[in-house]
Amino acid sequence: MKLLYFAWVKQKAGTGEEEVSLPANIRDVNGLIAWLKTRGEGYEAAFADLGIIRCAVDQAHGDFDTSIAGATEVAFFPPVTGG
Amino acid sequence: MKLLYFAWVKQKAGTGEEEVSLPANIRDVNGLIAWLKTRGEGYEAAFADLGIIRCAVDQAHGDFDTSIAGATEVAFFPPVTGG
Amino acid sequence: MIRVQAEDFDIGAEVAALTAGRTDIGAVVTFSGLVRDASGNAPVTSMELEHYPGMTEKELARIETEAHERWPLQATLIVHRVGRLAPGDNIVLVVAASAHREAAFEAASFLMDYLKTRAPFWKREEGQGEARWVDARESDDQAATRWKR
Amino acid sequence: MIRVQAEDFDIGAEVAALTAGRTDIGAVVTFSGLVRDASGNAPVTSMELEHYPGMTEKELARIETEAHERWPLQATLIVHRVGRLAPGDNIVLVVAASAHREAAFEAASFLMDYLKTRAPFWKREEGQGEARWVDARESDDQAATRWKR
Repeated sequence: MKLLYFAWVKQKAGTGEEEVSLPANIRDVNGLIAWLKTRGEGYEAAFADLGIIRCAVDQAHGDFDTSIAGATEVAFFPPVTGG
Repeated sequence: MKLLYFAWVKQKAGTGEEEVSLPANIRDVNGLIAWLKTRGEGYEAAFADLGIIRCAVDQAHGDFDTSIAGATEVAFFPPVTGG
Repeated sequence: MIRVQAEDFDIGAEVAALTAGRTDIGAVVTFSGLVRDASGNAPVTSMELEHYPGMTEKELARIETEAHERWPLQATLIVHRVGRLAPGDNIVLVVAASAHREAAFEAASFLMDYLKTRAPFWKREEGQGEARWVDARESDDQAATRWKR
Repeated sequence: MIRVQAEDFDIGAEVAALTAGRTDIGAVVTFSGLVRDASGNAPVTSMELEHYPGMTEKELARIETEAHERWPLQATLIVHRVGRLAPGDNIVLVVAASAHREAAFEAASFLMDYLKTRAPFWKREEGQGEARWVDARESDDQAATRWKR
């Protein structure tokens, strides 16, 4: 699965893009975040305040309980500020 | 006093602009219209339906009871259709 | 700024002139009105725009002043064409510039609603060999009442 | 139409392209957003716009499709710039063309509200030697709820 990070989430995570092989028991975005936070301080810092984290599954806005089964791309980012 | 007519009011009145000397007893737009209607069929046709006549006194929107005392210019026209 | 003219206008050039050298404008809303090829079911092949020189400029200036009293605007522009126009031609341009988009949107909408009901312009449409003066739309009067206070 | 680009845009040219050869459009509303020289009290000397390539285009297309479902529109355009921008530079352009002005105004306002809250762009402002990611504004979320149905 491809993971993408944008804006300050990318800066804190220390990477903008990575390929990961997830444990089979991870089924939704919540589970993915919990797993990521075990992977190092950068991820822990990036996901410290979930109130300001948004996600997209296969390039469509998702919630933390959105399923990632079969997804090829999940992205994490702050609330958007374009326009 | 200068009188101006626009759009179909001008076509019906048969003139776009004229100078008139008003009888002293005419004090408001209502009085002016009543006097104009005595001046011929064109004016009578122009002012037949006062529901679709608008006026301006000295280049500002007025009502039929707006005073014309001291005014130098009164205009009659249909509801505006610009924009 | 107010202009009444026979010539066409260029929206990009007008906006560029209004915002040139300024860094306090965050939002610019433009409205442009164009001649359509039909009015209801009647085809329109050309249009003639008459106005009341003198009063037109005064009334547009009053409308512009009122917009500046109601919203925090950095700049506004109203350009209205007169004379003979064809379907597809520009008729009117309104521009409102502000720090924030809400004010720019509302002011542009207000300028158009007031212009439609107060500025002394009259349209005569031609089509199928006959000319007819355009009737005022009640929906325009209703739109303008939104801003009553 | 949707475009994400580093280059500037010309409002007049974009509107002309959208309306060229058409005589069924009566109203065109454009919104353009510009970089301001200050954010609250903090001076801004430059801005960097990051986005999510792929999702950005999809999300803008979804927003545009929804506008066409809600209003009778002849044409719409969204152009968003990315990369490094300076105060006074254009950021975004939204255009809505319709037969009537109400639909054009509402659709342009809707496109901007949805773009502000759904399109994956992030602004980083620089000023006084430091860079800071811009926080999302609650007023933008509130503006977007107007269109909920």
